[in-house]
Amino acid sequence: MNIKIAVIQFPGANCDLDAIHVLNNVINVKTDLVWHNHFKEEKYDGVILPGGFAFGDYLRAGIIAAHSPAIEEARIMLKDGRPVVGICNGFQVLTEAQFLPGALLQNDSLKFACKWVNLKVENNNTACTNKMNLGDVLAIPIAHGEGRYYTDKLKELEENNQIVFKYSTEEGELTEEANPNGSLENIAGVCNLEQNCVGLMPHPERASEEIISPKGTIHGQIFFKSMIEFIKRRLA
Amino acid sequence: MAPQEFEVEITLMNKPAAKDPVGATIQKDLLAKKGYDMISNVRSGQFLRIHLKAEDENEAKEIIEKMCNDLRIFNPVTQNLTILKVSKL
Amino acid sequence: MAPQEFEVEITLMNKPAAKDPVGATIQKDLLAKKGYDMISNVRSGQFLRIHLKAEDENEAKEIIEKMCNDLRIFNPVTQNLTILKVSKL
Amino acid sequence: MTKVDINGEKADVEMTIDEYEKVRKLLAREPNITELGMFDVMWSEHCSYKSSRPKLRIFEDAEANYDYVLAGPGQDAGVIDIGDGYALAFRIESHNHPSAIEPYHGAATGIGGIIRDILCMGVRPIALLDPLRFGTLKNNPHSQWLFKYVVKGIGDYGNCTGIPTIGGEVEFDESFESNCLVNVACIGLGTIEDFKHAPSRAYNPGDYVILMGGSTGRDGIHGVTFASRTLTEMSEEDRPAVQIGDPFTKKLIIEATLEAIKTGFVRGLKDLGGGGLTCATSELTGDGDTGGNIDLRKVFTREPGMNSYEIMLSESQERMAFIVKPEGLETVLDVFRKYEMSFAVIGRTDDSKVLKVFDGNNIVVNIPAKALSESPTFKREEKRPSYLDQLLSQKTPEPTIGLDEIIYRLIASENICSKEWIYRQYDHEVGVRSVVKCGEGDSGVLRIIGTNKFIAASTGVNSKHCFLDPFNGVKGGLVEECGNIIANGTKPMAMVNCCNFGNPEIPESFWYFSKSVDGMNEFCRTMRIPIVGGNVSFYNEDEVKKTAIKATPMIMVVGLIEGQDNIITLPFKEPGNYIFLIGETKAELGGSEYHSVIYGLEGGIPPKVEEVKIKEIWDFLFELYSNGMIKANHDVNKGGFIITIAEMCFKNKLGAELDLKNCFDDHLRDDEFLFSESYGRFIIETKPNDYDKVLKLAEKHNVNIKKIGVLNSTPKIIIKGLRTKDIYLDIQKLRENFESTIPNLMEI
Ligand SMILES: Nc1ncnc2c1ncn2[C@@H]1O[C@H](COP(=O)(O)OP(=O)(O)O)[C@@H](O)[C@H]1O
Ligand SMILES: [Mg+2]
Repeated sequence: MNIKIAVIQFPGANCDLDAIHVLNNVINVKTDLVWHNHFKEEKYDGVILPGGFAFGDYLRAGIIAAHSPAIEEARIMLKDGRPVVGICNGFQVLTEAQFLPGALLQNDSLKFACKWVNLKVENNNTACTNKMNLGDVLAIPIAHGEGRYYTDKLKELEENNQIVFKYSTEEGELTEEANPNGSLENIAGVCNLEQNCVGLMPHPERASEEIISPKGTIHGQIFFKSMIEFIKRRLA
Repeated sequence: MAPQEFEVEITLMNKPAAKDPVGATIQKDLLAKKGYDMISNVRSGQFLRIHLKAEDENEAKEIIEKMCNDLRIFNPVTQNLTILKVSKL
Repeated sequence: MAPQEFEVEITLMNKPAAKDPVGATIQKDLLAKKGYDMISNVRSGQFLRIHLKAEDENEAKEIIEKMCNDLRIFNPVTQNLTILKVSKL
Repeated sequence: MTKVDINGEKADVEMTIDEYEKVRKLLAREPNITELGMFDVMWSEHCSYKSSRPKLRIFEDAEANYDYVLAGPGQDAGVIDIGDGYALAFRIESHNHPSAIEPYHGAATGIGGIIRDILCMGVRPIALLDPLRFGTLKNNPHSQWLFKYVVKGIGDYGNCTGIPTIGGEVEFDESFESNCLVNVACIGLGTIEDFKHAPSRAYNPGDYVILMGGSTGRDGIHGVTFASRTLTEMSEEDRPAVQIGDPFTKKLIIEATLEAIKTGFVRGLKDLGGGGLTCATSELTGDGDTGGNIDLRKVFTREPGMNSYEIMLSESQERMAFIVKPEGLETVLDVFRKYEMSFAVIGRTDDSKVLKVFDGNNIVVNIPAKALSESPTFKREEKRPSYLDQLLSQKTPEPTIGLDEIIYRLIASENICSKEWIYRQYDHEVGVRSVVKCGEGDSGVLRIIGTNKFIAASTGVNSKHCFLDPFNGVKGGLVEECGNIIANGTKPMAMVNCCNFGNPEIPESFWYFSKSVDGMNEFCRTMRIPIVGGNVSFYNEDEVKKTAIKATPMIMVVGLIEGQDNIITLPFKEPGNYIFLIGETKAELGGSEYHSVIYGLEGGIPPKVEEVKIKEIWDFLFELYSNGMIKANHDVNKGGFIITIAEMCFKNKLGAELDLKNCFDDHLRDDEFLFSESYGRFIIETKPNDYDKVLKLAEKHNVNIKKIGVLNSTPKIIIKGLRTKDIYLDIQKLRENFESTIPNLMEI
């Protein structure tokens, strides 16, 4: 199977090359870096909106990028069930584009936070978690200033199983101390109803190689491998 | 009539449920500083001052309203948008 | 006279001669691209709405100005503080 | 300030009458206002190094003396060849004065500036470092304000541009209260080809000159003359000299520039920093031995009605000048169009050796291209401050509180405590290169993806030591920064420095500069470390107290290592392993944290540096490394070696039992031994069965080494064998003290 993935390069994206590196060299799946105005969906089996500061995050993180032509292309992919994945800034873009519910607000601390956190898997059916187990705890770093998840439809999300990751302790407890930004219910990542669109604030691409992982874990790989698995199942 | 230049001022503020950490922090700082107990509440928001050409004030206001809704200048999940003022320059 | 309750609205904006990358980007990369080319300029700033007790409007203003300086909420080197409105509640 | 009269027009310039006469001689006529402004800026201290240049000449020519140095001092950044076809560029700069009055934007644009310096070497910026100085934080809202917003400014700019801040340093000391120091360093990585494609010279006549990036505004006119004066001399009008940073535009400039270089059509590149278009055009043509025609009407301005003087002197941020081959013009412009960057073709180079600037049809500047770089120099007087003798003779009082209490206080002091509050705000992982991250080791270690190579960088210097003895103090800074990267297993490759001093016109201030340069020079020559760049920031004075800042010759050292297995880390690894103290401890408590925290003393005898001894220790360590005998390593500095040991215990929750009997000289007091800041020492962890081999190798290298203890898994540090009673330290309490200081002061 010739799977091909696109990483969108918005002006101001800065984890684009990191995602490309991990997908091409670690996961070994053919991945292109595509400038946002040049993106054409028909060539790709999945798309990743990477981290960074698209358009400087001016006005509001993700809002200007949500108006990029790349989003209209991604919408076609969303509709026909291909995976559309947003990491950090990409997650912010996906909420602003209303692919995903909720919003990401300034961290409670008012400060940018760069650190390794633990994520508890709350839904292992999505395009990016199908190779995980419910309740698994993943070590993955965050790096954001506007990552406080908020929604006025919490109940709906819970009922529809749209919460994918929650910040937890190493043991999987959902404590306040484990919540790095004040997110509602410790929510770190969500999906759409169809579960082919996933967004999360932490950076799996920074947790996919032993050499840059403080404890030698590579939990980020499972995220991308799940995505490949999802594509394979869809194409099969 | 030739279009004229207008100035519009808008604010974007978080809905109460979405919290306002900036306002809350200022208030906390005030508590720590002595002599500001007359201040009972601080709310923060974003402010935009926009210059545009329009036929008249009404049109100016309509353009801005349409733009704010169309482009989601405010996020309806978390924010309220207020047009403070439309004035001719 | 007993102190009364006032609402003061202020903005903090970069001085006119200084750049405002936020406003410029909103205009260039959002509004202009989406057809809102009647909009010629966008300047962004911070907005604060403060409730406080004071003897009169003047005092209310003075307290707010002092507070913004004291708490270093703004820096006169690069920003202007404007009191948009003082109103009795 | 000098008043000059040009054809009846009066103007105020910074230059002296003698300099003005020199301008007239160079031009063989009166300069016009624009030309005069250009000379004024280019001959300012900041641009011309007129006070420091004569002294800096003593540095050896790194390009000539080290085969791996590709660019040395004088270039926008130092560049070294790290093998496998890769080049590493790095530089450090100050942004002190702007940050002291507008910490957020001052620091942010400092980062913006240093990124540009690296970018214009043709390579991708991959790391930032930020050595900082503030007044003490406790009970000091002003220092807290500066600290908070400097860190935020650096974070916001670095994070947005996607360049990880991999390390830094900070000291808090009263002398920096009104004049804080914000030094910023950047490291860039590219191929040697990339580097060769981007010389800062326009050496070919007929090429296009393109201005790309942000628009030109009235902001920042005279930013450099501003940096060449002390703070209170500034009038209110000078203040908008602080610029607003735009990291988003900078990020696009980085990508557009790197992509433009890849087209092969770029023949020269220069960033617009201090001196703006004046500096860029004159240096490009002057250094390239060409000339050029520039049309100011083409420059895109932010404000209407800007005159030629303003356009030539504006220091608006986020701009780059490109020299492009004629046949590649459209290809390069297409790159800029893709990124939607504004650009203007503002002129062409020629072989006239004259820089001609037009405002439409009017010629407004007509000067020999090299003239602007022919600034006069000053021979400044130097004089050793008379207060030093008294300071150096200060004695260490007898401790009146327990040694345990002293250690608990030291580890909580602002200068020793954890700096996590800072680096959590910096994205230190973007780029997926960070192998040893902030707080995990003595230096930041990055992998070079696609090779088996790693680089390390560390920055800092001890300002208290330099205040007492700049010559040894700066050497100590080099020992420490080299020590930091060596502790991680890497070999020092090159250094850059940023000299922060007071007013050079004051002989005592200039003495500090002069002695620091001497110390740096002597150490680097002896140890064979090339000095590949530097920056000088004078006029750092507290005008109210009429005192200069403590001398701060900031150092950054870059190191290289092959093979992941050769990287050494800081935390102790395993109970049962031995702890060794390497290097000799002397009664060198002058300028120590012990003196300042416990007794409020600034004086005493500061540590000295003996290069021979240092060299022996480094050679010894590398031999231990190559035998795989070191499990953990951390260099000893502020607060002495117990602090070092405590820091090594934290991560893996280990404890240590120390027996110091026979470990120190008879004439040393307990507190002198425990809290001395003698340079060049390390704490290492080894396996018990390597004991004999370690001692044998130490003997071979003539290195002073003592086994001082054993690791265990109880959360205590027990210190026996002192002359006074044993010390029991609770690691949990040490850790709380270490970690809570800055958050407690900053998060009310
Ligand atoms: N201003 C700063 N910016 C970023 N990181 C910093 C800063 N100051 C200190 N650090 C980081 O904190 C850690 C400890 O720093 P420091 O106490 O100076 O170490 P050492 O004593 O080993 O030289 C290092 O990882 C260093 O890079
Ligand atoms: Mg160290």
